[in-house]
Order: sequence, then C-alpha cells, then structure tokens
Amino acid sequence: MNAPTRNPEIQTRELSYAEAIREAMGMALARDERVILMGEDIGVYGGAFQVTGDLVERFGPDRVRDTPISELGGAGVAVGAALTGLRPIFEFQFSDFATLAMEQIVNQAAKMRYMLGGEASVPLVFRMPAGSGTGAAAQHSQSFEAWFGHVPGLKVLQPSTPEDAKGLLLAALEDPDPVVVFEHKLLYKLKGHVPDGWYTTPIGKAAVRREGRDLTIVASAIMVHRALAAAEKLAEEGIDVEVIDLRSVRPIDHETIIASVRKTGRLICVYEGVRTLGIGAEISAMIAESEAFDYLDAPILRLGGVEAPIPYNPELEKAAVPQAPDIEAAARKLARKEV
Amino acid sequence: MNAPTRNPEIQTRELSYAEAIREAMGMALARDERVILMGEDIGVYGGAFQVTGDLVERFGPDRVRDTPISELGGAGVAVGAALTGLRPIFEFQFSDFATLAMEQIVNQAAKMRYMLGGEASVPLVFRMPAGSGTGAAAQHSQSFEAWFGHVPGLKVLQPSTPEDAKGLLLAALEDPDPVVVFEHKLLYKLKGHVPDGWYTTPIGKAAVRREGRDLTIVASAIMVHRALAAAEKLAEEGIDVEVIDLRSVRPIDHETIIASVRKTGRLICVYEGVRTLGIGAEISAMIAESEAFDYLDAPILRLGGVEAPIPYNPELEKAAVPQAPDIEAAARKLARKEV
Amino acid sequence: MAKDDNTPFAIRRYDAETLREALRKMYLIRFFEEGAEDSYTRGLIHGTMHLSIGQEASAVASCLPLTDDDKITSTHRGHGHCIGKGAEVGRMFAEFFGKEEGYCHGRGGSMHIADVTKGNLGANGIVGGGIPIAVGAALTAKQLGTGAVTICFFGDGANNEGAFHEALNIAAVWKLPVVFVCENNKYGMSTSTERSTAVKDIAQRAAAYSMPGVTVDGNDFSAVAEAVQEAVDRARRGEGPSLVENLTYRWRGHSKSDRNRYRTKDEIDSWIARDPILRFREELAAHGVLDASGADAIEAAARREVEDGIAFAKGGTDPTIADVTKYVYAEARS
Amino acid sequence: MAKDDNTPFAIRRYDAETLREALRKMYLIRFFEEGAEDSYTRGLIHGTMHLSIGQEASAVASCLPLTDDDKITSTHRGHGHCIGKGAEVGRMFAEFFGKEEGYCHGRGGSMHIADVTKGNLGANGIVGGGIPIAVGAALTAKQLGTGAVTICFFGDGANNEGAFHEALNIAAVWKLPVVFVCENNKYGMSTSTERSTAVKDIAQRAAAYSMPGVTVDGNDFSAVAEAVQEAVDRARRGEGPSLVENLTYRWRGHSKSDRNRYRTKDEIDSWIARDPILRFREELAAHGVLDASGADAIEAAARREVEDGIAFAKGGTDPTIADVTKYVYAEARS
Ligand SMILES: Cc1ncc(C[n+]2csc(CCOP(=O)(O)OP(=O)(O)O)c2C)c(N)n1
Ligand SMILES: Cc1ncc(C[n+]2csc(CCOP(=O)(O)OP(=O)(O)O)c2C)c(N)n1
Ligand SMILES: [Mg+2]
Ligand SMILES: [Mg+2]
Repeated sequence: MNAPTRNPEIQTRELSYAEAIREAMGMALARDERVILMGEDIGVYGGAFQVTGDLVERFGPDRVRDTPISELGGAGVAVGAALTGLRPIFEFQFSDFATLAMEQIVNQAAKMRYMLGGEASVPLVFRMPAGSGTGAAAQHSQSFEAWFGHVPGLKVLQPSTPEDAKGLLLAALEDPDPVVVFEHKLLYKLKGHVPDGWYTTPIGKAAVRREGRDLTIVASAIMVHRALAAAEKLAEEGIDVEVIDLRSVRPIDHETIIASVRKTGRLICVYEGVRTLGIGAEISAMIAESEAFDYLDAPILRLGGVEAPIPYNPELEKAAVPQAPDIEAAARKLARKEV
Repeated sequence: MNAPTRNPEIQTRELSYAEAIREAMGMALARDERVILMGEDIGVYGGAFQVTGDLVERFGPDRVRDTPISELGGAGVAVGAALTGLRPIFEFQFSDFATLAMEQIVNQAAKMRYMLGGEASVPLVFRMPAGSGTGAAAQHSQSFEAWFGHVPGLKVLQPSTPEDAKGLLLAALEDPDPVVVFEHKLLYKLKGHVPDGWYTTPIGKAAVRREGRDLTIVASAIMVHRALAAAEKLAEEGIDVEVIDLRSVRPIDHETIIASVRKTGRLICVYEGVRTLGIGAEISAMIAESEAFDYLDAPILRLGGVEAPIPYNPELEKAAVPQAPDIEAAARKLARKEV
Repeated sequence: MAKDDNTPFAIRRYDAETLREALRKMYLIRFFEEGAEDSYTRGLIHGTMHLSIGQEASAVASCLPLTDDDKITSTHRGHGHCIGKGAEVGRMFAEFFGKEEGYCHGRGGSMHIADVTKGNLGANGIVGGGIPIAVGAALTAKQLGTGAVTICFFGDGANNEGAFHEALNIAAVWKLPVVFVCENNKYGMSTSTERSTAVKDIAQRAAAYSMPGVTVDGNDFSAVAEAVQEAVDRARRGEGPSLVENLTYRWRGHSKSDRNRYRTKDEIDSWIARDPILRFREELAAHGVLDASGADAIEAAARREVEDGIAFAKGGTDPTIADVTKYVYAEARS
Repeated sequence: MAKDDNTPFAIRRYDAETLREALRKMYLIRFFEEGAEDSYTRGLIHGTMHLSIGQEASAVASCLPLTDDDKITSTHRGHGHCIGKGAEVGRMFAEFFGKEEGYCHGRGGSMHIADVTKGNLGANGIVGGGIPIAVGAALTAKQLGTGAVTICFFGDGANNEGAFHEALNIAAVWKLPVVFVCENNKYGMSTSTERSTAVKDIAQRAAAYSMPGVTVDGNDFSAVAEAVQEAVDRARRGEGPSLVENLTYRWRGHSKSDRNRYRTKDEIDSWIARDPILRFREELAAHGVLDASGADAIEAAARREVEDGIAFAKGGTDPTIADVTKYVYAEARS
C-alpha cells in the first residue's frame, strides 16, 4: 500500500492493526477518567481477538469491564453511561452479535439527541469485529456496515490500516455522537506505520490509496488491500487504476469519489457485505445522480458478497466474497469496455 | 389507481387493506391446522391496528396466541415452531420492535436452511406494520425494508393494495422460506377490490400500475399511491409517467424495471425508508450496471426519507418523507432535463 | 398528632412542605393528563398518548427520595414520572403541541418527554428500552463517585422483555446504585399478568438477581414512599440495586385506541374507588398535615397551572420545516 | 445385585443394553473430540471448535429419556449433544472436513452441526440462540399433540441472555413440554459465573418462572439421568417445563484460541480427577452391569468407530464452488 504523505517530524512505528487499536484505547483510558471499555471477555482474556490485550492489567477491571453475555443489556448500559457522562467504548465480540442489540443502538443511541431536541448527547463507540475468512461460518462472519449506514444519528467507519484504526478510533472517541467502527478480523494482524501520540483521522473523508487515470475502484476494509493487489497486476497491463479507501460509510465522502469518477469515467465498488443493498449500491446510486453521471463511460459495476450466508467450507467461504482475482477480472473487463 | 386486468369470472369485493389481510389469515387458519398466529395483543384486543380483529373468537386463543412482550423470544419460538412443522404468522406490533428480534430473524430463520445444508426449512411469515404518518415519532415510524432486503435467506414484500396484501400474504404462507411482509400503517384503511377465495400474488414480481413513455417511477408501499397522484398531475402537463409498484424488495424484479427504463430512459426511485442505503440505492445501482444503462437519458434520481429520525411534530413528520408534490416536482425536473 | 409507629411512613419521615408539594404534584399529573386528553380529543394533539391517571401515587412517592442530581428513566406512560421529577407542565404541553418551547422542541412528543436538567432521562417508546439505560446511568454514578441514584420505572409487561433480565443481572453483579420500580397495573396493553408472566408477584423475580424485592400497594402513597426510600438509601450506601413493585391501575385505556375489551367495568370502577389522590389527601388530613381547605387550595392551584400550561403551549412556536434534520448530530451536517 | 434404594437411579431404571449404549456414546464423544482436535492441529479442519471433553455425562444422560421423535437444541459446544442424540461420527467428521457427506453438506461446520432426522435441531453459533427455538419445537408438539418433548441445552453464560428469560417465561406461561438443561461449567469463555451471574445456582432462576429447578452433579451420570428423566416425564404428562442444572467442567480451553488465563491448573486437574466416563464405568462395574473387559471392548469399539469416521470424512467430496448459493432458498433462484 502506498504510504500516505507523512510529516517527517511525526514519529511512527510498525504496529499491527490490533495493536494500534489497543494503543488508542490505552491512551484514551490514561487521558480521560470518563473513558471505560465494556465487552465480553475483554479483561483477563484480552478480547476474543486479543485487541484489548493487557489493558485490564494497566487500568483495572472497573475501567476495562467484562460484561455478562448480555449484548442488549450491555449496549444499553453503555448508552445510559454515555448519556450521563461516561465515554464508553463497547466491544461486540463479533459484529454478528449486534443483532441482539439493534434496539439500543438504533432506537436509543442513534435517536436520543434528536428525540430530545438536542438536549442530550450519546458519545459512545461501538467496536465490531466483522467479516469472513476465519472459518467461523454463517453466524460469525457477517458484514453489517450497510445496515448501520442506513441509520441517521450514527456514524459508521471501516478502517483498513493500522494508522487509520488508531486515528479513526480516537476521532470516534472525541465525537459527541455514537460511532460504529467495523474492524475486519483478517486485518488485526496487518502491520503498518502508526504515528505516535494522539491524532485523529477525520470522520467522513475517504482516502485515495493509489492514483490512476483509467478506472476508479472504491473499496472498504479488507477489500482495499485486495483492490490494491489487483491494481498492481493491472498496471502491468497498462491499466491505471485509482483505488479509493471509503473509510467512512456514514457520512460518505461524495466529493472524493465524484472527483475520481469525473477523471476516470469508470467505477467499480468492491465490498464484502452482501451485494444487494450493500454499500456499493449507495455509492453507485450517488454517482448515478451526481454531476459525475455525465462523465461515465461505462456502467457502474459492483462486486460484493454473494447472495448467501457465509458457508463453512473454506473454498466456498472464499468464493462467497470478492477476492483479488475477481476484482482484477472485473476491472480488466470494464477498462476494456467489455461490459 | 388503475385496476389490474381482472378475470371477470372471479368475484371481488371492496375490502380494506387490513380486512384483506385478516381474510387471508382466516382462510389459512381454516384450511391448515399447522397455521398459527402469534403476536402481542392480537387476541381479544384484535391487534394494535385491528388487523387480526375477531380471529381469536373464530379460532381460539391457541391458534391466535397473545405473546408476552418478548419480541426476541416470541420470534424465536416462531422459528422453532416453523422448523418443526407449524406455519406461524408472527405479528410485530410495530416493525420498529423487530430491532429486538434481528438475531432470530437474521441469524436463525434466514440462515437455518443454508447452515444445515438444505436439511431444514423455516416456513415462517413475519408481519411488520411500518412507516410514518401516525404521529408516533422516532421509535414507532421506521421503514426497515432495506435491512431485511440485504439478508439472503429472507424474502421481503411491501404490498400496496388490498388485493396484493391478501395475495402476497397467502404466497408468503405457501412459501417454504421465511418471508417478511411490511404493511404500511397508513394503508390499513385503504379500500380496494379483493378477489374471493384463495389466490396468491407471485413473490418477486413488480406491477406496472400506470403505463407511460416519458419517465419511470419505481415506488413501494404508500409511495405507489403518491407516485400515481403525481403522475395524474403530470399527465395534465403532457408528461407521461410509468409507475411501477415494486412489491418485492427481495428478490427485486429486475426485468420489469429494466424494460421500463429502456423504454423511458429516465428513472426516479421513491421510497419512505431513509434515503441513504435505502431500496432506491439498490434499484439505481441495478440499472446503472444493467443493459438499461445505455438507454439512460438523465441521471437516476432518488426520493427517500430524510437523513433524520421521524420527528413528532406533524409538519416536520410530513417533511421527513416524500409527499406527492415532491414526487411531482422531481419528475417534472427530470422529464424536462433540468437535472 | 404524635408521629408514632402507627403513623404512616411518609408522615413520619417528610416535613409538611414536602408532603404538600407531593399532593400538588399528584394533582398536577391528574389535571395535566385530563388536559392532554381533552386537547387530543379536540385535535390539538396528534399521535397517541398513554395516560397514567390512577397511578399518581407511584410516580410521585417514588421520586420523593430523589434530588435533581439523581436520575430517572421512564416509559411510554411517563407523564407522571416527568412531573414527579419536577418538570413544568407548560413545557410538557408545548411538547405535546409540537412546539419549539417543548422539552424536546417538538421532536419527541409524549413518548419521548424528558427533562434532562432535572435528571429525567426520558420516556421511552420501546417497552423495556429504558431499563438498561438506567443501569448505565447508575454505572456513571458509581464510576465517577457522584453519589447519584437512578430510579428505573417500567411496567408489568416490560418485565418479560430480555432487557429487564439482562439489565437487572448486570446491575446486581456490578452492585450499582439503581432502584427498579415496577408499576404493575395488571395489564400490558390487553394482556394480563396472569396470561403473560409466569410468577404471581413480579417482585419475586428479584431473587433471580439476589436483590431485595418487595410488593406494595401502589395506590398507598406512604407505602410506596417507604419502600422506595429504603431502596434508594440502600443504593446510596453502595449496597446495590433493589426491586420495588407498586400494584396500581390505569383508569384509562392503554392508549387512545383501546376499546377496553379485556377488562370489566366493575374492575375499573373498583379501582377508581381506590383513588390514590383522595387517599393521600385523607391521610394528610387525618394526621393533621393539611386540612380540607388547604388541600382544596392546592387542587385549585394545580388546575390553574395546567390551564396556564395549555395557554403557554398554544402560544408556542412551530418548528421550521427546514430544521427537520437539525439535532441529528451535534453539529448539523449537510 | 439387588436394585434397591441405594442403587443409583440409572441402574434401577434402565436395562443393561441401554446403559452399555450410554457408555459407548460417552466414549464416542471423548474420542470424537480428541480426533477433531488432532485433525484441527494437523490443519485438516479450519475455523474453530469448542470441545466438551469432561462434560460427556451431561450430554448422554440428558438424551437418555428421549426418542428420535423428541427434539433437542444444542449450543456451540454441541458435539456431545449431537452424539448423545444418535448422530454418526463419520458424517460429523465429514462436516468438520467441509464435505458434502457432512450433516450440513459442509456448509455449517462444528458450530451448526445438526441431525434433524434424529431430532437434533442443531448446534448454534449464537449463545442462547437455541433457547427460544426449543420452546418453539415444544409449541409444535403441544399444538399438534405429537407427545414429543424438547430438551434445550445451554451454558451458564447463556443464562444471562435476554433470550433465556423470554423463552423460559413463554414456556412456563404456555405450559410447554420442554426441559431446559443448563450445563454449568463455571465459565462463559473466561468469565466465571461469580463475575457474570447474580445467583449462586442457576437453577434458582427457575423460581422466576414458577417451574421446578434442580442442580445436580453433572459428572454423575445417574444424577443427571434422574433429574432429566423426571423433568421429561413431567413434560410428557403435560405439566410444563423444568430447569435442570448440570454442574460440570470443560477440560479444554473455551475454543482453539484460549490461553486459560482465567483459571488455574489445579482447578483443571481437580476436575480431570472427576472424569465422568471413568465414574460411570466404575458404577456399571460396581452394580454388575458391565465388567472391565466388557467396558474395554466398548471403549475399543468407540475408538475404531472414530478412526473409521475420520477415514470416511477424508474420502468425502468437496462441494462445488458454483453451489455457493445453493440451499439459500428451497429452490435455487438466480
Ligand atoms: C418493545 C416494544 N414492544 C411492544 C410495544 C407496544 N406497547 C407499548 S406499551 C405496551 C404495554 C406495556 O405494558 P406495561 O409494561 O405493563 O406498561 P403499561 O402500559 O401497563 O404502563 C405495549 C405492548 C412497545 N412500545 N415496545
Ligand atoms: C450472542 C453471543 N455472544 C457471545 C458469543 C461468543 N461466545 C461463544 S461461546 C461463549 C461463552 C458461552 O458460555 P456458556 O454459555 O457458559 O457455554 P460454554 O462455552 O461454557 O459451554 C461466548 C461468549 C456468542 N457466540 N454469541
Ligand atoms: Mg402494565
Ligand atoms: Mg459455561
């Protein structure tokens, strides 16, 4: 991945995505006594994906709170805590289990400020390990970013790099409104440069990860990496792909995507969630009603998850979501106007 | 609304949308002992919207079961019952409360057949009163069809007429898989011709409610009626609008919509759910990647709910979702190429 | 009269001023709701509403031990709690009339009425929705050491929601300063507790969370005050949550669309005969706290306050349509 | 030996053939899981798995009163229940290996293993997810008068889910033929019942639903059999649900990624010393049902069955990639 432009004065180190998130949480806990972590097995176990790690040792079990297995109650407790002065970071062990807490997230957290006419604030971060590829089958592999992206009152993020994982989490924590952060499980071990200290990555801004003239790919989470891999291959064939990392599903950065499509005239949306009504639908529709419409030289393509639950068998599981060769093939076709 | 072509031999009567649904449920209960109704206050109360009405008197409290206020448990009981031989129709009192039961609907009902490799079946109908316009504010007015439409394993319907309300419910009941039926609350009192006897309206087929040459409007639920009202006005100005009633969100009837857009070259999607990531996004994206793309003479427009929870104040509430004049104005613009 | 052991708790415990104020609030609730009902019938209020007429003792006596720093979470049947916690009826009416002067600037209406400045975190349109939120407020108090207590109101129907179970368990395991007040009015909408709830007294469920549980006559002001005061004291001492069940009754239908087919006129009448306001008034008189003319004056003042509140609300400002997306986020975004 | 009152329940109640079959199933579970673990370590199985080694008595004794028409719902830790309810280890291994011959044709894996033909409605990846489903199966039985009983397995951790509360309440109010079997192995993942659950014995929560609740030594085959048999009989008589809590222990970590930092080696060893299989073997010997060589033969046969099962699975067929959307709906649609 192309390194983003970096201020040479800022120190960075190689951290994994999980370590970057842990660093952000540790800094937040140290800086602000109102910050607490809540979730199942985030204490001595260190979290199902070892993201909270040793934080309970540093901050104690009152600040790093193991909840009972009670997603609805736990999320609701976090809502009430946020409403009255704490700044909880609530970890769902898998984003799939948020299906149990939609009531509190969608009816309460997202709407509280509005229903109370601006008299209340719910500064709350939901962390959600998402996505397939771990062999955990249909109930542990879902990608729900489109659901939450459909809910006014929420902000919805999908960091794809360690740097953004930290910067977006800190931005979410500073945000006065509820933020849902999807962390792709296959990215937890990805290493990358992470700046020292407290910094925030702006919410609602996409990142151009690779510039190109021929075709735009908008991808999110792990698909950013697959798109970049595909772009490298295509470059060898003379096809110059621009890769945009969506980063934020709500709000979506219209400007960056429209500008890119005006330049390239071609767009593919790549995402892991189920294709129908997934985030690619929104991006496609947004372009089709924007001023970029007139610059389109080809249909807008979407590569998303197949119309099925995630299967257990590893080969089927791979086939259920876009892989780099799928992206490559689709982009080649579109660039060569074979669509 | 244009009456669909009708076989003159089939008797019809004027029934309201609610009565048509009740008639379907009554016929099903009478015909098949495996059919049961479950829900809160569907017995002696007759349902919050008086849809079940007197069915408990006809079929008794074992067939028309009042559940405790336990949406997750109730829905899960319905899943288990469907899995083992009953054919439950489960009423959520408001679709908003399905947020409490997403786990059972999405992780269990929708995926059971797949996870078990085809060895199980969950023939189950969820009825969901949806939409705004009743002054019940943010937690009683939502439109979640896009969420469920994103879930493989489910079928998702939005009848807009009494005839379809009955025919689609009977089709859902005959379907071997879980079906979610959204009933718009403002339609319950709408009267229309309803055929006698047992008939099914095919799942997955849109209906052309008005033919036109200049522009296609795809609308669902109550928006069909608002779109037809707008079309009548526009006809006076010589703008000839085709109005398609989506009817089924999952699966979406690509053929009918594509054929219409190939003819008219212009498309507006009108829906009540929140605009971003709502069903219009999918329809727009589907067209933008289809062969109809080449026939498009203008950007694809979407009119959906505003990016806010539904407010209580009645004027704000109206402003929160598309009204007939909004549709008229948007269509006029698009037809006159002012977009 | 001597404040001996036969003297009801409230008379023993609270001064005359506090007791008069409690009576005033009970009248305010009654007249507020009658006024709201009337305005609804006249088409001045849209939507629906859930009246708590007949349940006033529960709301007011439960809030008695609380200060403005303490919190409550309320329910769809929340007008009484709101007034009990100190809200002004004028701003409440303004909310019902959809005005900017309303507590929620006309965005929330009856089902979301709140007064955060007084510690009322809001009514809730979701049955059981407020229960975990109350526990969260108690977590804040414990974590930041504020000493505040939260009272969580909910109905008998709500006790069958999973949220009830999860939240009570968490509150107990974490020993949080919260009091769960179940207003058992015998029905969740049309469904009686016998047909919906597998225990006789909901307070029995407290044992499943190792917390004290007590059932009291919810129309007896003093009985409610005693049970809740004890639970609040316990919470403030850091000894964790309690469950108090107030047996009471709503005189009106569930909401504006109820045909009352699930209960008899006799049953309703028998509860109207147990009017908690009259009872409290008589108790105050019997113990020399307030004579008839004093009570009449309070009653009349409450009536006027409600009339003034309606007038205030009618004169309120309608929100601007362009503001439909205001308040979605802290700062408006396009 | 005379089958007097000191004779354990299982010996008194079941014939030798049934008891030998029970021992065989317990060995089958043990060896199946050891085989699965080994295959996982060798990279033949992907994903994760939750082993129930140490809990075999609970699974097998609980299923003893059931016929193939009776149903069970199971959990993420469901291999034992699956074998207890009569599944073949070959098809189970085939599932774990992702093969078409697997019970779920390779689509489900360990967390969704099911054998609907034998009444096992499936393991479940969602903690507590199977509890309402079990109640639904019991509703079918009652509604259609089939006479079938459903056993609902769940863990101590699951008892804090709202689904537990809602489902037990519904089962009790509707008097459904279902037996809730809580396998309390002291931890939900890393969180002990003390830190997560506000009652000492989970069976105490039965009182909140007015159903019988009993806590037994879950490593004592006969104690489990007695409690569950009684509950099943009660359900079959139409007297409604019961809760049985089996105190037991998982020897292995929670799943394949557990570092066991929340419990001590001593604790684990003390439970290994209470091996339910050895204990049952000794009981059978003591009461003259099965001598050592008979038990050895059963053990050896179980070992062979597991080896054959693995061989069968290895020879299975991989699903066709194009079939990734098969089984989503009853008939494939494009
Ligand atoms: C989750 C949810 N389910 C159902 C409803 C519809 N509903 C509103 S109030 C009510 C009855 C609540 O009963 P109870 O808790 O006893 O309170 P009461 O109305 O008697 O004060 C119901 C079913 C709702 N608002 N939310
Ligand atoms: C709803 C839900 N929450 C969390 C998890 C993650 N998880 C899987 S098993 C488990 C522990 C379950 O504990 P218990 O019910 O005691 O069963 P045991 O594993 O001890 O057999 C957890 C937290 C899950 N699968 N589903
Ligand atoms: Mg009630
Ligand atoms: Mg356990």
